[in-house]
Amino acid sequence: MTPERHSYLDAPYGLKAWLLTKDHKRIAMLYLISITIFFALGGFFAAGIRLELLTPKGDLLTPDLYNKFFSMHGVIMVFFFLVPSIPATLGNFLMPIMVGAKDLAFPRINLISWYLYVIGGLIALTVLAMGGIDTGWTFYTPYSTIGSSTNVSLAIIGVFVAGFSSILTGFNFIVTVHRMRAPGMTWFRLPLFVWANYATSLVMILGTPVVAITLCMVAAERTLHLGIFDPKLGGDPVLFQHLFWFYSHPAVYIMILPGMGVMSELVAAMSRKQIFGYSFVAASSLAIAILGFLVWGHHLFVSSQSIYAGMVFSIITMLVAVPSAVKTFNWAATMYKGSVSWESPTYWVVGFMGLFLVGGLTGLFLASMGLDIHLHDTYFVVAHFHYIMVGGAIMAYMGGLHFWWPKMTGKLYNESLAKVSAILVFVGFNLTFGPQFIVGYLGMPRRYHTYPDEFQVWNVASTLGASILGMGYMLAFTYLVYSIFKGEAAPANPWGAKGLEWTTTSPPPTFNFDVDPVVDEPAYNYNPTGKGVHVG
Amino acid sequence: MSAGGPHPPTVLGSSAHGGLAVAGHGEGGHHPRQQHHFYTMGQQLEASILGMWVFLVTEVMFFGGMFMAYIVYRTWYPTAWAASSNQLNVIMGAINTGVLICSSLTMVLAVRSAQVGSRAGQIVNLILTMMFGSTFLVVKYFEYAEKFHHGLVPGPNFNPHHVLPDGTIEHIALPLGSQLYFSLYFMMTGIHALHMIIGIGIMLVMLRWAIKGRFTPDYYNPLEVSGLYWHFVDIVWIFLFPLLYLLGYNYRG
Amino acid sequence: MDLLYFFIVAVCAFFAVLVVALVVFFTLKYKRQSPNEVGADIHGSLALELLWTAIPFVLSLVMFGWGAELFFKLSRPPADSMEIVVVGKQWMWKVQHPEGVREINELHVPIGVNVRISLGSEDVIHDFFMPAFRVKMDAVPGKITTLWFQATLPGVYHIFCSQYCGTKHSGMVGQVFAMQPQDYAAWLAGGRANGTPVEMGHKLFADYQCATCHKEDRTGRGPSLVGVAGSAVQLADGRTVVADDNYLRESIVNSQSKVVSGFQPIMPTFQGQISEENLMQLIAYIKSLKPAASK
Amino acid sequence: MSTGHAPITPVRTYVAVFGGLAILTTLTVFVAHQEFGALNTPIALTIAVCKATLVVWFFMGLRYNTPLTKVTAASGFIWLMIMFGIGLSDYLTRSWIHVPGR
Repeated sequence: MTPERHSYLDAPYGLKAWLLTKDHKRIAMLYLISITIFFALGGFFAAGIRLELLTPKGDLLTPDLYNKFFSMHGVIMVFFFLVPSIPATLGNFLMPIMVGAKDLAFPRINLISWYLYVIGGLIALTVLAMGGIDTGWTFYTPYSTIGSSTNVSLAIIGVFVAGFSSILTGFNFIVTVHRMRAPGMTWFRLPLFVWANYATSLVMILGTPVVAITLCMVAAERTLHLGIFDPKLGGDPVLFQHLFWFYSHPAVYIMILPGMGVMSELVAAMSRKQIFGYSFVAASSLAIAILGFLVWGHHLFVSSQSIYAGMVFSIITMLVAVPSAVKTFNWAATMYKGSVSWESPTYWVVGFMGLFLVGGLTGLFLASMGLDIHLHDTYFVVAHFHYIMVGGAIMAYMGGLHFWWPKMTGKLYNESLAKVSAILVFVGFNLTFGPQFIVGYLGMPRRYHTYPDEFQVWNVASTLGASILGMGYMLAFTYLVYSIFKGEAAPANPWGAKGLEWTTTSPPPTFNFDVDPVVDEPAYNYNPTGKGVHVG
Repeated sequence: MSAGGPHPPTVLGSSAHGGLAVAGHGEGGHHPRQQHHFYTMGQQLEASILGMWVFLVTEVMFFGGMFMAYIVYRTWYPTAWAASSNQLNVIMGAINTGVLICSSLTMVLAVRSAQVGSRAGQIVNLILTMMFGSTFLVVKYFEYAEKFHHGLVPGPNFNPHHVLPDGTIEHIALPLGSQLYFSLYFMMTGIHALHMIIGIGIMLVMLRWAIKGRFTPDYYNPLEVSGLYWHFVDIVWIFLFPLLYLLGYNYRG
Repeated sequence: MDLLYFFIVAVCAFFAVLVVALVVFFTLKYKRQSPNEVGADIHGSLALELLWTAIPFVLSLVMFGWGAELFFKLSRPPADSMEIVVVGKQWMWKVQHPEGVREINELHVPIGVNVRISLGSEDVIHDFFMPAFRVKMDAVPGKITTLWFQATLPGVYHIFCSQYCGTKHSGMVGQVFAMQPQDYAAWLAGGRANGTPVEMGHKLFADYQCATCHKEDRTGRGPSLVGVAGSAVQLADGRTVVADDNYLRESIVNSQSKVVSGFQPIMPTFQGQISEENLMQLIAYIKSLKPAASK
Repeated sequence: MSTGHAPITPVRTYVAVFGGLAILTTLTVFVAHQEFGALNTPIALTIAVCKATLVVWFFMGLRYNTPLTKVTAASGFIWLMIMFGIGLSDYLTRSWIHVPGR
């Protein structure tokens, strides 16, 4: 790097230049900082829950406090960490670069989306300061409307505002992918991360408004005494569940789809090989996004929903397994005859594959209606979605962060510590959530503050695992932050990877490229001389 | 799926802006309103129009949640729905429908004025649009006041009644489910009215820019995009009017 | 049910092991040997893609079919079930046996008998969960829900509330006592019964003066209720509905909604005036009204 | 059009569309007072859809937009139908199995 070059990081300095920036890369960094804060906060609540569950008696937290702990853990982790995690940080940073644009289509709206996120976050923190909420992150009526005496309405406003931040991100991505691609960047030359984020954005713009209005109705019921879900007025609490899960099930795909996109990038780059079955992986992202909209009723199998509707939801849920399986097989096949490097991102990749597999496959148990009657709302469900959300989405997020860290900050982190951290997270994670499958199958319901003695041994294992998991994350945080100040400068392409983001400097200049890029080859063209086996 | 990539200057429909199309960033010859990260004016326009439509899809789903509740409860409580609907003031609803259609016409004429470069046309039509919008809200205010007066607001004070000319109070028995109807009525029309208020705010900004002469036949994207939003709000009302006001007259079964 | 569980465990374990083994094998076998090495130029294989689309598809359909069949079985209580009424209330379960014995947070059942539980809720959504019998069902305010099970081994088993319902959600637990039929009979005899649900429903029927209109001899202003439960009812608007528990419940609390053909909508609504428990007793009474001929 | 804007529509087209909308509004109020049995609501909805189509097609200029924008506009409608359709698959089939709450 020649000294007079200006990267986006040191273009104009100063707090004002950062807070009023319209540069997607700076906004990504702002997001990175803010979601890290919320992740830490959510983690704190998780620690509280695990400590309480160390013993069968409720001796650490009062029941009310425990209920607030898991509610705030859920609200913060879902709405303020997982939903924005990959799209708003890695996606914001990489999407324009990957399609060869100077910025997202609407830079100002991108900045507004971050501010909305911050406002929503501040409201959530206010709720926290005022005592938190105790409805669970699902806000089920009528408990959330007539049962709870906490600040549910304010929390809903916070979630609502944050929801708009995610709508704006999604809408920016969609327009960018359609309208901002560089010359020669055809749809089938797009990196798979872009495909995955595009699919995610569809879910964001089609699903989020529904949960927004649903939560509005709950807030109106609490504050204005309108009674849309009130059984006393003849309303149906199950309707709330329908509308809530219409977003909140697809929201799961908002979290995992970008993670799958990251995996596709990492698998190809770490094996230096064209991804196996590019078009199938790309299409499976869209298939998951679309099918994901048709399955919400599998959360309602025991809610007095019609069993015929249950059948429809069950069979479509089973079908979602197919594109997910296609992706997994393709990743594995990509490594076949590759040149697999054992640098730190690979550790996260392998970890992701194992955990995502378990998480995805256990979904089949829950999708199978007869079994779900037993497993519904037990720790089995808790373990299942943590395997997807934490084992899948966060592993991918960490992997992506490690992979693109040199590009984003221009610094290299400590490789061996990164490997240690990945192993700690993997082991800790399995120890935390593996036992929960068993304790769930034995019948321990979720959201329980006290539990029968026979479940204790599994809970102790789980808490032990959680502490290892926590250490893994803290270690990663430490050396990543350390690298910003003391890390070695990163070369433009430390991994020898393909993709437009590796053709520009690390960190990139303000407008991403010095010369407007023109694309003339497919994605992941690692072996341009070979004849290739072009099938599928 | 791929409706043509954004490759300047050929693919963007009929778009490339003369010879400026492929000029790199920082060189002279840009249209003054072209933002730095777009290659061409055409790309910028396409992006903002697509953006607004994507946003409107979001809005459709936003209102869709309430329509879902409407459908479910209407199938559950058809009699309550018809009886409650008959409590609404159809004349006010019809007037408001007309007012909104007028505002849509003036809105589209404002955009057209920009296309033909008439600043006076933009200003007059924007002011008319806002006037119609405000009329809608005023009528809505009287309608809401009437509902409060007749005890039709859901909640502990729900007590439907009429005050007869001689001052006596005539109570109306509405079946179970009526409170759901009125909850949805206030929710739907309230959120619609909120959109109207936001729309009038946007129109104020547009008026300011029109007075400044910011819109030319080459560049009027904000005006066009705001117009899309305004028409969408109109469309929502087009559905609310028959579904809320008119359903009660001939209910059978 | 556990058989299905182990079937899915086996399928899942197979695929998990397969993919993990492949990944580990590939990462080790094709470990990068030199810094500039690149992978082989393989782009994909249509045959493989179709294969691994088709196999999960077929397997998932098998799981669906099996699960759905089980679900249907668990959804239809056998006709010979004994009916126990359970009402959830923050934070306890109130139970009433057909013989009238009441208990709280405890449920005594005879083994070898199909037990059908009619669930109601006084306040928020609860969920009646008996892990040992692999059944659970939400108790939703405003309607009646059903589950059934059969205990096969005597013993004491857990009852949990598994739908989050507020502060003492984790205290809303109880125990099922599965007993030999003779022990159950002895227990019933020792219980303090102050009236069976049918008797209490009969009393409520009198207290609310339902019989003023709903006369048994079909001369009242309301339809006779003898034999109505379970029969098809022609409504004033031309539709026909089957008078199940939720129809009877709705006709009490929201009497105007589904008026029987030939009658005026004059019955007052009882929304919010009768507790969920009393409603269930009224329904039990109405269901006990059988035409003389069939007795 | 050098900037990619839609061609300029004559004022009389817009006024004609406005006239159409006004007539349809009158019509919908009129038919609501007639007795069509179960058909009243479908008729009202058909008229509303016609009006919305007029607004979308002419006032919002969808007719001059790219196919992509048309697909986007349609997708909002399609997704709404998905939500209604699958949601109602529960509500309309609840009573099929004559077991309360199943």
